[in-house]
Amino acid sequence: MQREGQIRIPAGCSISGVISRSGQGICGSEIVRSIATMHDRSNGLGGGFAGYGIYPQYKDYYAFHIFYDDTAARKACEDFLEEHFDIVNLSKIPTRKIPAITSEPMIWRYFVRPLHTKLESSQLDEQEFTSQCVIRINSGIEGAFVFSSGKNMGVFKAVGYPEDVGEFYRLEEYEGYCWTAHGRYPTNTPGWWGGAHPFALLDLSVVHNGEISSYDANRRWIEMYGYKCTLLTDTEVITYIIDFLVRKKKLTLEETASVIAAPFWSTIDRMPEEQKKQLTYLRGMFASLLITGPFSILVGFTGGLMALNDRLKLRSMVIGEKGDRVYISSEECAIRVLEPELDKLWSPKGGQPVIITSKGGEA
Amino acid sequence: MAINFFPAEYEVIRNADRCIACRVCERQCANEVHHYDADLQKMISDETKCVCCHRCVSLCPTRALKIVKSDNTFKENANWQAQTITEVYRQAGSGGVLLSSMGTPKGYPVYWDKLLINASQVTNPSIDPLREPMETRIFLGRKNDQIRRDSRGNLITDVPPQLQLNVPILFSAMSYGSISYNAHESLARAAQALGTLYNTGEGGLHEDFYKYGANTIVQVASGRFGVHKDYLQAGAAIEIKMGQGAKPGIGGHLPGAKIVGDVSRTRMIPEGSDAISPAPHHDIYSIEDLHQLVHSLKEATHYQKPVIVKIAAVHNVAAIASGIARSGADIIAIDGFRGGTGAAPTRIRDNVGIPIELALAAVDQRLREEGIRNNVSLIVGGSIRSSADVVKAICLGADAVYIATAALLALGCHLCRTCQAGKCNWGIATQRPELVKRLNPEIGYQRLVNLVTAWNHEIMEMMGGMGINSIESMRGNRLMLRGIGLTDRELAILGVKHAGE
Amino acid sequence: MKYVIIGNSAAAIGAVEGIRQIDAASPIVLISKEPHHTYSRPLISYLLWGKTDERRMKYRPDDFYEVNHVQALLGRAAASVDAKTRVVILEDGGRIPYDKLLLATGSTPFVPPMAGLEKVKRRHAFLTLDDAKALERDLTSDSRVLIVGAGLIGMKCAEGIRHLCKEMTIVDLAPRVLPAVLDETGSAIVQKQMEAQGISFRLADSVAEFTEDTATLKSGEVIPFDVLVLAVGVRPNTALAESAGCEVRHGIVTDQNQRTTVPDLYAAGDCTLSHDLTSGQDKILALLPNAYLQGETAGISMAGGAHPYDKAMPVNAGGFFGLHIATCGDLNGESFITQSENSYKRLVVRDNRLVGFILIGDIARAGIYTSLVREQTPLNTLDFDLIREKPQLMAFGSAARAQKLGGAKA
Amino acid sequence: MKRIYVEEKWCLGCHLCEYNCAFANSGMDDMVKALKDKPIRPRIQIEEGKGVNFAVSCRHCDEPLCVKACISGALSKKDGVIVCDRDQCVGCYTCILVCPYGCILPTEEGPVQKCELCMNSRPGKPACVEGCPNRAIVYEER
Repeated sequence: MQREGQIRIPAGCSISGVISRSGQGICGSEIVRSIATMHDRSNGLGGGFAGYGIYPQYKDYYAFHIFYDDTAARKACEDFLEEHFDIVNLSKIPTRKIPAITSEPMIWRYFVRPLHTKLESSQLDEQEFTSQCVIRINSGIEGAFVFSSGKNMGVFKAVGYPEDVGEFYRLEEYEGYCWTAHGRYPTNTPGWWGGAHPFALLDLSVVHNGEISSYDANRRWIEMYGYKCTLLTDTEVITYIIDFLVRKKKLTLEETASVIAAPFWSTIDRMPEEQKKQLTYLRGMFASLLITGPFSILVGFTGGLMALNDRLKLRSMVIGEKGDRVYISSEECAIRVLEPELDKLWSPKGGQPVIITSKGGEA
Repeated sequence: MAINFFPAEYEVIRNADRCIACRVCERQCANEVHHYDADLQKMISDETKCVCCHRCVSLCPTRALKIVKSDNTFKENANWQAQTITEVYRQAGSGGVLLSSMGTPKGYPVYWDKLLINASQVTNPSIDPLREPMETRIFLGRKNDQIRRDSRGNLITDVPPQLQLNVPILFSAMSYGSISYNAHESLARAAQALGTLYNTGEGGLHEDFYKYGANTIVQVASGRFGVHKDYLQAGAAIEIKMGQGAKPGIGGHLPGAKIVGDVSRTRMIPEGSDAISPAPHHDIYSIEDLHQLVHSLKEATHYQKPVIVKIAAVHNVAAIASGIARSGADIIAIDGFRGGTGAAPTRIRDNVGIPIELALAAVDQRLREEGIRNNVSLIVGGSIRSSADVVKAICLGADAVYIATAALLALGCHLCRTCQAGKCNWGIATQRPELVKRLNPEIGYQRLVNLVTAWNHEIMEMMGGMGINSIESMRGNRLMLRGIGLTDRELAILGVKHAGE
Repeated sequence: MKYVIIGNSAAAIGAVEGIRQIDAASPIVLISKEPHHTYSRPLISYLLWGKTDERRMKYRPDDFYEVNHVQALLGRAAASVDAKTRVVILEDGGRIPYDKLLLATGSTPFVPPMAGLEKVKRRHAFLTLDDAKALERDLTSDSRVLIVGAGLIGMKCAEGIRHLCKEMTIVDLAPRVLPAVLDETGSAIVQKQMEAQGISFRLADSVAEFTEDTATLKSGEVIPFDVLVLAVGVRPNTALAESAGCEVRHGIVTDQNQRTTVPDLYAAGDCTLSHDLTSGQDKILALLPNAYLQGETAGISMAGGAHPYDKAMPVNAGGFFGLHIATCGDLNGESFITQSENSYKRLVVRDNRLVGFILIGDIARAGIYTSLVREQTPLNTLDFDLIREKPQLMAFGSAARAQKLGGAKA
Repeated sequence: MKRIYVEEKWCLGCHLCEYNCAFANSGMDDMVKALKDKPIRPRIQIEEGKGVNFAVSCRHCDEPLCVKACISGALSKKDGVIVCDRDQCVGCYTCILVCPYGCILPTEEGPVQKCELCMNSRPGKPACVEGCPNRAIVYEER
């Protein structure tokens, strides 16, 4: 059976997220409870979480979470890391043995900072240098896979139901101002851990429910800019597109949303001249980054969360608000389980980005 | 009289029971196949003159006529077929180069027919174009992805010149002269009505058609016929014709018989003189020369108009395209070797060049590998026969397609392949006034609009099936294609998986 | 407003239809001394010939008066008109007041004094339906018919009754038949055609004296006959006009709107004097198309509109035993003649205008010639060689055709 | 009112209108049956010249001289269409003598015939217009 990267695997999913505007800590167990209520939307072949603000003590270092198939892979990878980074801490990620989660790879965590010499000779900024290193490991070192590489954030994922994955990674021991979660329903996969979601690059993480039709158009375009879509998953390409537009092209999240879930021409044509110009420009210049087909995504980044549906809203997504907290999920039940009494419950329109920022991101 | 080596290719079958001797066939046949014999009091025909254009069949009010291929046969074998044999006879008689019209009739593989399109099932929904918006608007031209902002942080939205089209289909170059005034008017009006463009070809632009400028591509070919400043400024875009799929490596040849009146004035050459455009542009012997011509044309038009460079699909087309993409051109048009022509040497038409599908796949992939795919838009032509061909071309990576033969068919062309004779019974490839008037642009333009509108509906249906509701999400989306009966090599070049994978 | 019309033929009907174009409601009274529903007088010869019958020869449908709100007083003759009090006095003493009055009184046969004429019992005019019926009653298969007059009336009469009698002779003072409408060549062709039907002519001759059944000609020849038809000519009926004080010069004098010299009194048809635009002369044009057009103009101006009729000209079409003739206008000018067996064409040109023509045999599309005459089209504005060859719109410029056929505005 | 107009620019002189007219007025259901081996008597006629052809048929004039000149009352205007009651017509041909377009045609049997816009056979769809291959004859308001 071919794994992610060797073949493209359609999947249905559940997603959930919670964020504190003021940056108060939220215990990992909460997001686990939320995603667990949507058990039926997964099939035990993948679950995962992204937590923001979970490594305050190392917030200036890139936290690499890496799967190794074997020690040889680990050796090769650590050599590479030694060569390019100053590693201030490395350890196994603490896990809990449970029957539901088996055949786990070696799961290591490194807090690193690019070596000055390397950084300068590369003539790249720190983030670009780091992301290129991650891509080189993932595409170059057999058996090693960096699945989390951001600062003061971390991705935890595995093959299994999300609630089991949460228990496995002992998420109740983490606290963050923002969490996203993913339960996966792939149609066929041997169950490779790297294939689970969230997918992350640097501090950008994406959980996604859907199956996009524009995949290959998006992939072949984004690969012109140094990205390698090794997993052939929607989430991977969506992450790269957002990274490209936000980090490299410096577009705002709203502008980014108007590229990947662009308004229809019929809508744009009715807009005021200035707005019309801008949106026409963005659609025209980044035409191949328009994402069509169903998707609902939660984009985690330092200091916030963006929720976005495809422009026809072919996937469900609801938002609940209660005081300081905002909950976003595929289903209302996953919100009610955490907060039965909501101030506000609503569904964003297709293509309408919902961006919540948190003081938790401030240094 | 001399020995006749050329038995009639067709037979005119007239149903005596239905023929009312109205003589419409006689009046409508410029080849003088039919005539009424007063003594016999019936219509008779000289089938040696018949080119099977069906004008008579189409206009016969009692459906009394049909044209059939003569079953008169040579002693053929697999190696020496009738066509081959008669060509030898013809050259033995004439001592000349064989001329032909329209696209090659040879049985080369048509890759469009070996590609299958995907549709959504279960895991994501197909989209119903009757109920949901389905977008086919495209922009052709260089895309600058350098985001710039003004002091207030707003995006600076000035872009290199773009062509906005409502449909991914353009009418490709057919010169006034090779086709008639009325054919040109039909194309121009159709382009305007459809929100797309037509192309003057190398014959210049008749003054009556300047008013369609916003929907016109003005071509600059090696002969420079009809090229002047106003001409360059009249169009929405300028196309430098380096080559043509049907006759790569040689220039055009319009017989003097067609250079009459307005045609000669529009081309700016004397009446009756053959219009022979040289094989190369004599100011372009290398890629850097092209770069210079591109920029002189841009200078002449104040950088307001995109420049298209049209090349024939030849063996190293990918490398050539890459060079063009770096030459400042905004759009590359690639013409496959099954493309049509008003007249080409038969051997060249039938043996030179490569299929557009492979050329397109190679070029698109190459430009992406070099990271310069968004320097240019790609228009492909050379036998796009249906909306399915359009969809497949776009999935392979084209931005839009050029159609010409299909457009001519819409105007009534029956592919009789005798354009070079100038006696087109349908008023298309002729300059004889009594024949030209047979094409009423009022009818012609409507039929073109119908054709493209129908294709666009079908394109939207297929897009919807794939779960795509905007055409840019289909461009280069090769996962939406699967090959059938193709070798691994062909699949690799096309960049698609085989059906079942 | 009350309209009164005296007469019930083409001019009168034209007037009714003219009035109704403008005034749909006001009452119209129509007075006719003939008791019949309006019928076409020129058809009486066709009636006897059997080409039509009394039902079909009605000039307008049975409900014509009703539909047009016309009170038709049929079989009642007007005796005089009192223009001061605006009243028509009928022979039966009836008085019909009017606001506007039209005299469409037509004409009556003119019979020159001829010795012994009173001795002839079976003697007929040939103008009205009653004339025709009376004539038919007198005819038997062995009748010998003598027709005095080889003009249109006499000739059409001859055609109409030839099959009803045994012998037929036509006498005319003029040296040829149809002298008023044809030239020598034309007359000869028509005469030949008539003679082929067993009709014999005595031309340039006239009756010196009648007995009951013989006519002695000036030439001395004695022609026995059983039935006599007098078709010498007609005279306009102007008595009423005179009684009303209208100026009458041979015919009633009118302007282009058919107004007589007396206020609110109009005249149209055979009783009036027309201005022939082809000859420039004022003359009686006792022709149905002319009568209708005058009547229509009269009606329109009676109802307060204006539709001047300034295109009066002689126009004759008809056939003699299948030989068709069409003539128009005036024959003074340069002639262009094409002649063949049983077909004759003469175009007459004057001052760069076609002023008249004669067509015998092939009369196809003759109206194109007529319109050149009527519109006085300068011939140098079209291709005269083409138009000479045959009537065709090809002779006009394509701009002119765009107006004629393409609906383009002039 | 809708009338037949002629665009001589587009007339090919193919004469199809004449045949379609003759067929439409033949009362028969098959063109072959109607027209084979017979001289046709269309109510529309093609005039042919050097590089110019056009079809001519009744203009249905606002001031129809033919109707006004008709001595028998056979010609009349009904809803803008000039029609001929061939039963009433005696074939005097006065109408032929006055029609400025030469659009009233004699017949062997006597009574004249003319274009009546196919009002009996196919109202609103004159056969000449429907059958014209080049839209040289149109039926419209102008």
